[in-house]
Formats: sequence, structure tokens, C-alpha cells
Amino acid sequence: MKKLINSSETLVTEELQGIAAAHPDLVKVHFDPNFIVRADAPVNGKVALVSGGGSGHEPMHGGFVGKGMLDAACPGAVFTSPTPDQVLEATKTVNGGAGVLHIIKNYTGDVMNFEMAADLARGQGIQVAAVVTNDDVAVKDSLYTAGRRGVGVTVLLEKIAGAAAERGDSLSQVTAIANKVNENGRSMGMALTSCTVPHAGRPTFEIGDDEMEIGIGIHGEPGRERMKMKSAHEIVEMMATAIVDDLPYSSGEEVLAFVNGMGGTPLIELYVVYNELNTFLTARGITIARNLIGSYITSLEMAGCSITLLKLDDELKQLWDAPVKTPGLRWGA
Amino acid sequence: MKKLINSSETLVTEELQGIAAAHPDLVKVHFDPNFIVRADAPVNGKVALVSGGGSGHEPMHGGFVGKGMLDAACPGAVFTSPTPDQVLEATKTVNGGAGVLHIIKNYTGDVMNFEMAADLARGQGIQVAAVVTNDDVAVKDSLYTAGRRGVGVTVLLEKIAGAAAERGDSLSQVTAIANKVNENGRSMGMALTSCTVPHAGRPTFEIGDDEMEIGIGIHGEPGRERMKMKSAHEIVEMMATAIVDDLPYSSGEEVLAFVNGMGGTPLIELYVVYNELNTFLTARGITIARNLIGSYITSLEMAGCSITLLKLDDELKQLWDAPVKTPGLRWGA
Amino acid sequence: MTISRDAVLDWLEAFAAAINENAAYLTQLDSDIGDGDHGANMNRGMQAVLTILPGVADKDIGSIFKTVGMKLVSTVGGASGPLYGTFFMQMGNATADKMELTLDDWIAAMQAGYDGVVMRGKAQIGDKTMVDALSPALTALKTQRDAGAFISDALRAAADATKQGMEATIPLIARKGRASYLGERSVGHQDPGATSSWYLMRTAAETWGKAR
Amino acid sequence: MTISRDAVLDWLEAFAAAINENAAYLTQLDSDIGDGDHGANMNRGMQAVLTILPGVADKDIGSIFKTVGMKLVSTVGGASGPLYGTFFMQMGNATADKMELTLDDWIAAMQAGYDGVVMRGKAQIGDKTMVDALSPALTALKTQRDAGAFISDALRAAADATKQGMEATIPLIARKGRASYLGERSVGHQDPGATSSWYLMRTAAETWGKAR
Ligand SMILES: Nc1ncnc2c1ncn2[C@@H]1O[C@H](COP(=O)(O)OP(=O)(O)O)[C@@H](O)[C@H]1O
Ligand SMILES: Nc1ncnc2c1ncn2[C@@H]1O[C@H](COP(=O)(O)OP(=O)(O)O)[C@@H](O)[C@H]1O
Ligand SMILES: [Mg+2]
Ligand SMILES: [Mg+2]
Ligand SMILES: [Mg+2]
Ligand SMILES: [Mg+2]
Repeated sequence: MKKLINSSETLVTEELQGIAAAHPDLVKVHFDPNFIVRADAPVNGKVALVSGGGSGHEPMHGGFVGKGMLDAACPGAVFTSPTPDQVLEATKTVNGGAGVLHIIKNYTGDVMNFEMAADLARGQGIQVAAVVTNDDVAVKDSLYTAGRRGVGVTVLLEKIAGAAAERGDSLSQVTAIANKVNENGRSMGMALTSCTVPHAGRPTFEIGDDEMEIGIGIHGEPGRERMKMKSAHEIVEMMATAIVDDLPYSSGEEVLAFVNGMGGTPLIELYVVYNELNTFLTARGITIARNLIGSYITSLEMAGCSITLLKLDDELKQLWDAPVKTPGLRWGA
Repeated sequence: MKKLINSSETLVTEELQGIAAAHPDLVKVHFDPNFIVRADAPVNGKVALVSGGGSGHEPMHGGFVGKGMLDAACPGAVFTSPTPDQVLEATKTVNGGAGVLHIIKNYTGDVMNFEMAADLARGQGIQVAAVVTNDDVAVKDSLYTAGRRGVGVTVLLEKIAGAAAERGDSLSQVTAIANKVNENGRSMGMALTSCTVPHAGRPTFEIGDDEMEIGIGIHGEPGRERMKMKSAHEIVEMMATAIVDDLPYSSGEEVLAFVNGMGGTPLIELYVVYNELNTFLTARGITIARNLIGSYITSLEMAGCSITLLKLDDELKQLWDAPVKTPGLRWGA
Repeated sequence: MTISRDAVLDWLEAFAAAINENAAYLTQLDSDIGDGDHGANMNRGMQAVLTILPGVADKDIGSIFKTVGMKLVSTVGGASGPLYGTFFMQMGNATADKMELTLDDWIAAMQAGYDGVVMRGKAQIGDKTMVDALSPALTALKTQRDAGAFISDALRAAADATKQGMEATIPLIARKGRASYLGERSVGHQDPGATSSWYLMRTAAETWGKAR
Repeated sequence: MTISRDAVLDWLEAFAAAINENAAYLTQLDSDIGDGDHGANMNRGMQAVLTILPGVADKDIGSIFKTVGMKLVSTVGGASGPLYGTFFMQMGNATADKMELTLDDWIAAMQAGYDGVVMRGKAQIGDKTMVDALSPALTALKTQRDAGAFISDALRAAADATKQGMEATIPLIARKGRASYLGERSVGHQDPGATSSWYLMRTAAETWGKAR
């Protein structure tokens, strides 16, 4: 294992110290329990957004704390959801009296830890709502399973719901918009290489020099299918077809297209993927009205990409365009 | 070789098509010869900034075209400087009558191709000045060699000189500021893995599972020294010492600290590096007044990082803070 | 015969030691069908438990279990944090004020812990989770009790049943937790959580092996 | 005896073929001490040259060389683009309006091309560049001319000298181009540009092997 770290034990703490040192104008970092809040938290009268999850997905979520997006993020150990006390303390710290929305990616651990925290927060008189993202079409959905994973849509949801909260929406309004984003978003990921969890010290899975994993999540979990390496054109066709057919996205509609790097894939490849995606969607009469291209929800140093589509309407476009000022996403401010 | 591409022959064209499709609000892409210009080029009466270099360093340079930064970028083949006709056409397209500054990284090929283009442009009555960045302290400087490489400082220079041009500085003023940035900036890089040039199809160099290259450039050129893997603390100490001693940077001074990922290294590790760098500089009485953390000047999918320091004064700080609106760097707009 | 408070503390230490020793193995199992952190998660939690045990060593068993559960919840994270945390907290509720445990007390505690895990995780038997290891343990304990067995024998039977339950997860298709994303590809792998549960039951049998 | 215009065109095609055949090898050499693109660069350029040769096949040799030089400049990039481009453009200047070349014409062309490379790249002999291959070629040509050799023999001697010059780059420390960043570590590797220059001179000797 080769990484620019000191030790797997100190990794997350040192990362947080780095964030604290780098962005004091944007965020404040609390240690033990670990969480990151907006520098001006709590914002009185504003609905507060709290997210969190395992570390190793940077810039998500800590990089999305700031005006127009999250009020707090709770980083767990690498690939391990945060604990209830982190979420509880973050929730209390950012509560501005208008209630708190928990943004949770649908993983058993995340859901359970956030649920425990929400129960505790409610016990202390804080109004808490929750939205659980589950946009990964690679996972077959069923009442009897853990359901679909929350992946790329989470980033878009945090931006859009953050803008809704910023403009003064109530907790139920922000929650409704968050749910709308989740319902209109679908994703799929793939990997060229495995990541190495620092504690484990070796790659989570072995993969041949001519192979790829399709339908991968963001934790180095094996995907649904191992296959021979294909061209960007074929890969995008495979992923985009699965996504478009799922909702479905139809001719005449506008979407936000999010091409995401998994951490070890450089931008030059992401633009090739975006180009293929644009061609694919154009041929189906679907218009990319907004886009996001870069490594925003990563899986340590894994090479690969994910594609997320979000069906847009005027309100979602307006909220997407609204100013955002965070370490990881910034415009209009 | 596993990459999200269709072929090494079509890679750069497809990347440019992706950029064109993604950012029509910010840039316009010309093909054959290939160059990217601001959507509103030429800007009348403004000094125009033209940069360029081999592809494979994304977002540099194409991602830095836009208001407040570059007027044009000329992408060559992967790791190969652009040709004079690309630079000439870009120069003509963005010339707003106030002259054009060529921003060149100090590599034999880049310098020669830009020089030929400048001669041709001057022959057509365009005022052209040039700045050559050479900030890499890993390379021993000498009158008898190609001199130091231009690396991280190039990004900072493009931002700062771009802001100077935007506020209306003359060609000689913009050139002076560009030179000031280059003279006050120093960098050093390191790699954990090699990159694979698509045409070559296999890694540029072999490196053991417990080894790293110190003093690497941005083209997969071998570095100055191969050594056993070390902790982030030791690596930063080694690189930062070389940088700080070179200018030198002294106690009481303010710097911009730029921690750059080489393309295959995720943000979580860059924050660990930034944390170490902050500790290192603080102990020497040097204050980080501004920072930039992320993968901005890359070497395909190489894992590793570089550190760049730039000595700041009030003017440089003000120009750094000025609005910038490009695909790769954006704030205040 | 009973399980003393000191024996309970010994068990917790033995469980922590087993986790520490097998952390890499648990992580490997979790790499195959999960995200490669179960060993690190459990180890982080049980090491934290070890640091607070001295502070509660003079309390009743219920308080000890509750403290352990809360510590696990606040240090483990992931799926196993709330699940093992709930398990111990519910065991604590069932053993409030007790300074020693009879076999009936232990069975009541296990039942409460098990119910807590099922309530929190909503997994059913056959979903390829720790439930598949804990459920046979409970059944074995009850069967032994009804047959009038010594505690030590009951615990050994429970450990054996846990081991079988753990091994029985191998051919299953996961329907809960992270392994469920794999669908058919989860077949042929042993569930990591079921494996840590086996250490839990095995160390109980080993530590209390002379309780009659 | 002279080198006809058709023979010049044959040579350019032979050089393009040699580059194409050895592109991977040139790239490998450039990977060792550069950035791994010299083969791709030269191949991109010479393939582009092949597409425009038919359009200038009826022009004088000077025009052909100039066209080749400009095409290389506009398609190769990197260090080798301006260098080989300048080489051919200067050869073109020295052979303006000629429909065939004597040995003296060829030497004058080579001298002009060589001077262009040195002017543009500012490399000296011993800097571990293509100059180390081209310089001995020129010297050999002149020696042969002074000894009254046939063109074919002069060319063969020049090719041999180029090969020696190329091999002599192996022990050198690079002082120009990308390899210079390596300092001492560049020792023991053959310069890629010197190697492509050898193909240039070798294909000339082979193509014009019967010119007397
Ligand atoms: N819903 C559930 N009910 C019971 N046990 C579960 C459930 N989900 C997961 N588990 C158990 O948790 C184990 C994984 O724990 P761990 O790896 O620490 O957490 P995570 O899956 O969040 O990474 C699984 O092997 C399984 O035994
Ligand atoms: N200043 C120079 N003068 C002469 N030849 C040079 C000079 N710099 C580089 N070269 C030649 O160019 C070759 C490298 O060409 P190439 O790999 O195509 O370009 P780049 O170095 O830009 O990647 C070197 O092997 C060397 O022979
Ligand atoms: Mg986990
Ligand atoms: Mg090159
Ligand atoms: Mg796990
Ligand atoms: Mg090269």
C-alpha cells in the first residue's frame, strides 16, 4: 500500500486538521466527536442540513459544508458511517431553530446510526427530518434487501436542498425538494482498479489488467459484473442505458449530467466520458441543461467513474444555479 | 493499459469535444488547429493571455480559460507541446489590440514552438511578450542545460496575471507581474506510481510497491531520486525543505501554499499533505495566507503530489482573490 | 452455579482479545463481500471498551453491559456499531442491578440482545448476517436449559451452534447489509458479522468453561 | 552522378516507413530518459508528410523539403517538431529550385539543416541530442567528398558515422532537452532523437545506395 499518509489510525484526524487549517473562512472543525460545520453556524431561522458518512469519499461531505450547501458533515472512519454522537452533536451545533434535515446515503450502517442520532436529537427537542438517497441502478431494489445504494445523487441533492434552505424554505419544503431530487436522479458506477482501505493495507479486490467492474459502489465493494475492458463508448452506452431506462428519462426532457471520477481517474478521461454521454443522450432527445464533471464522490484512489442523471425543471435549475461557497463546490460567491 | 478512452489517436480530440459540449457558456473550442478560447474572445483593449502545452495535465491549461484567467489555451498531443500554428491561430483569435502574453512552461519543445509562433505573430503585427516558468527546484539550474522545469507556479501565474489583465494592466505591466510570480514561486513534485502515455501503452517507468520517486516532473519523466516509501511527514519535510531553502522563504513572510495532486491521488491524501506543510511552515515562522488544494496540474493518472510556494505581497493577494470564472477554477463569479 | 461479575469482565476482555487477534481476518472476509472494515470497526470499538472497563468494574452487570453498548455505538460506526451496541445495551436492560448471572439470566440477556439486533437491523434468519449466528446460539441455550444442563455445557453447545450458524452463511445469498449489493456473487463467502458473533459466543464458553 | 527528385521522394517515404516501424522502440528510449512520446511524435509527423508528398511531387527539391519541414513543424510538436522541421526547411532553402542533387548540393543542404538545428536548439556536441548523431554524418560526408568518393559510398560512410554518434550518446550526461532533468541518471541510455536521426541517414544511404 502506497499512500501519502502517516498511519491509518491518524489519517482521518490529520485530514480534518488539514481542512481546518485550509478553510477557516468557510468551515469550523470539531474534534471528538468529529464534525465540520459552517463557519457561521448556527444560522438563525434557517433549516440546517447535516450529512455524513464514511471518510474516503472526499470532497464529499466535508468539502460541501458552507453557504448554500451543507451546515454540517460528520466524517466516520474510512468507509464507515459516523456514530450517533457525532451526528447528534453536529445537529445540535447547527440547529438554528427551523429544524434539521439529515441527508443519509442508503447503507445499513448510515441509516441506523443517523436514526439513533435523530431519536436522541428529537428527545432534546430538535425537529429532525431525514432523506435517504438510493439512486444506484446497479443494485436491484426489493423490499427484502437493503435496497439501492445512495451515490452520486447525494452531491446534487446537497447542493439543491442547500440552496432551498438558504432561500428560506421550511423544513418540510426543503425535505420535499430533497426527496424530489432523489426520486428524479439515477446513477451507475464502474471501476478499473480497486481501492485500498488503509486499515486493510491491500486492495479490496483483485482485478486483471484487462478487466473492469461494472456496477461498483463507492466503498470498493465488488460490482455486479466483472467483464473485459471496453472502450469509453461502450462503457458509457452500457451505464447510460441502464440509467435512462430505469427512471425512465424520456425524449424532450432536460437533465443535469454528472460525470464523476472515483479518485484515481484524471479529468482528461472524464471529459471523454462526458463527450460520449452527451452524444448518447442527444441521440435519445434528452438535453443536458446543466453538468458537473470532476471527482466529487470518490472511493479513495480507485480508478473509474460514475454517471448520474437528474431530471430538471425550472425550480431545480434555479436552485442548482444559486450561489454556493464551500471548499469543494463554489460559484456565484 | 486501462483508461476510459476510445483510442490514443482520438483521445485529445474527444476530450476537446467534451469540453466544448460541457462549457459553451465559458469557452469556445477550435479544431484543426486545436485551441480553446474564452467564449467572449477577443476582449477589446484587454491584454490577452495565451498558454498551452501537452495534454494530460488537465485541468491545466484548457480548464483555466475564462474571465479572470487565460484567453486561450493550446493543447498539444499527450505530453507534447503544441505546434506553432496552434499558438499563432490562438494568438490571432484572442488579440484584443492590447498585445498578447505567451505563458510557457520551460521545456525545450514548448519554448521552441512558442518562439516560432511569436515570430510569426509579430510578423503579422501583433505585439507578443512571453514569460517562461521555471519553478521546479528538483532540477539543478545551469546556463549549460535546459534549465528548471515549469510546473505548479504556472497555475498560480495564470490566475494572477489573468486578474492583472482583467483589471486593465498594459502588456508590460502584466508581463512584469507574471515574472514576479515566477521569480517568487518554487515547486517540487513526487510520485508513487508512473503514468501510462496512451500511445506508449505501458507505464513510463517501473516502480516497486515500496518505492517512490522524488523530484518528478509532470510528464512521467523519472525524478532525481528513487527511494523507499516514507510517511507523509517525512515526504513533506523533504520537499518543503528543498523549496523553502531555495528562494529562500523566510520567517515573517506570507505565502500561497499550493498542494497539487498528480491525477491519481485523492483529496483525502492532499489534505494530510497540506496539514504537514502547514505545520512545517508554521514552525519556520512562514504564514500560509492563501492556499489551493487539489489536482490542477496533473500527469495523467500518476499518483503523487507536488508542493508550490509563492511569496505574497498585498498586490499578489488582491489579484489572487479577484474573481475567476473558468471550468477548472472559479470564485467570486 | 452462576457467572460472576468478574467473569463477565473477563469475557469482555477475552472477546476484545479475540477481535484484536482476528481483525485482519474479519477485514478480509468483509473485503470479499463488503467494504473491508469489519475487523477495524470491531477492534476500534472493543479497544475503546477496554479503556473504560476499569471505570465500571465495581458496577452491576447491567450497568457494565449498558456502558459497553454505548461505547460501541459511539466508536464503531458502520452497521456493526449500532447492532453490537444495541445488543449489549439490551443485555444491560435485561440484567439491571444483577451482580451475578444464572443460566436463566444469561438466556434472558441474550434474548433481549438478540431481539434488539433484529429490531434495529430488521434482518431475518437466512439473510446472511450476524443474526444467522446468534439465533442458533439462543436456541441451543434454551434446549440445554430445558434439558437441565450445566451453564458451562450450555455455553459450549451455544458456541458450537454459533459456529455452525456462521458456516451456514457461506452458501447463502445476502439480503441485508452491504453484501446484499452483490446478489448471487455473495454466495460462497462467510459473513463477517456472523464470524465476529462466533468469537463472542466462543469466548463466553471459554471464559466461563468451569461455571457449573 | 546525382540524386534525382524521385529519389528524394523515395527517401522521404523510406524514412517515414523506418519511423513507423520503430515508433515503439523510439518511444521506449524516450520513456527511459524522457516522456515517452518521441516515436509517436515523429510518426504523427511523417505520416502527415506522406499525405502531402503527392501534392508536391512535381515541384523542385527545395520546395519539397520546405513543405516537409513546415508539415513537421505543424504536426509534431514537442522538441523534435521544431528541430526536424527547421532541419528540412533549411535544407529546402539550400536546395531552392534544384531538380537533382550532387554530393556537394547534398552536403550544402545537410550543413544548412544542421546549422538550423543548432541555431534553434542551442545544443552543443556532447549534450546527448540529435546533434551528436548529425554532426559526425556531416563530417563524414565532407571527408568522403574531399577524398573523391561516390555519393553512395559517402552516404554509407555518413550513415555509419551517424550510428557511431548515436551509440556514443549512451555514456553521456544529457545537458539539453528533457533528459537533462535526470542528470547522472541519464547515463547509460541512448538518446531517442539521435536514434531517429540515424534512421534518417540510414534510409538515405539505403535509398540512394546506387547513386554513384
Ligand atoms: N440489517 C442487518 N442486520 C443484522 N446484521 C447486519 C445487518 N446489516 C449488516 N449486518 C452485519 O454487519 C456486518 C458488517 O459490519 P461492518 O463491516 O462493520 O459494517 P458496514 O457494513 O457498515 O461496513 C455484516 O457482516 C453483517 O453480519
Ligand atoms: N536543445 C536541443 N537540441 C537538439 N536536440 C534536442 C534538443 N532538445 C531535445 N532534443 C532532441 O529531441 C529529442 C526528444 O524529442 P521528443 O521526445 O519528440 O520531444 P520532447 O522532449 O518535447 O518530448 C531528444 O532525444 C533530443 O535528441
Ligand atoms: Mg463500512
Ligand atoms: Mg514530449
Ligand atoms: Mg464493512
Ligand atoms: Mg519526448
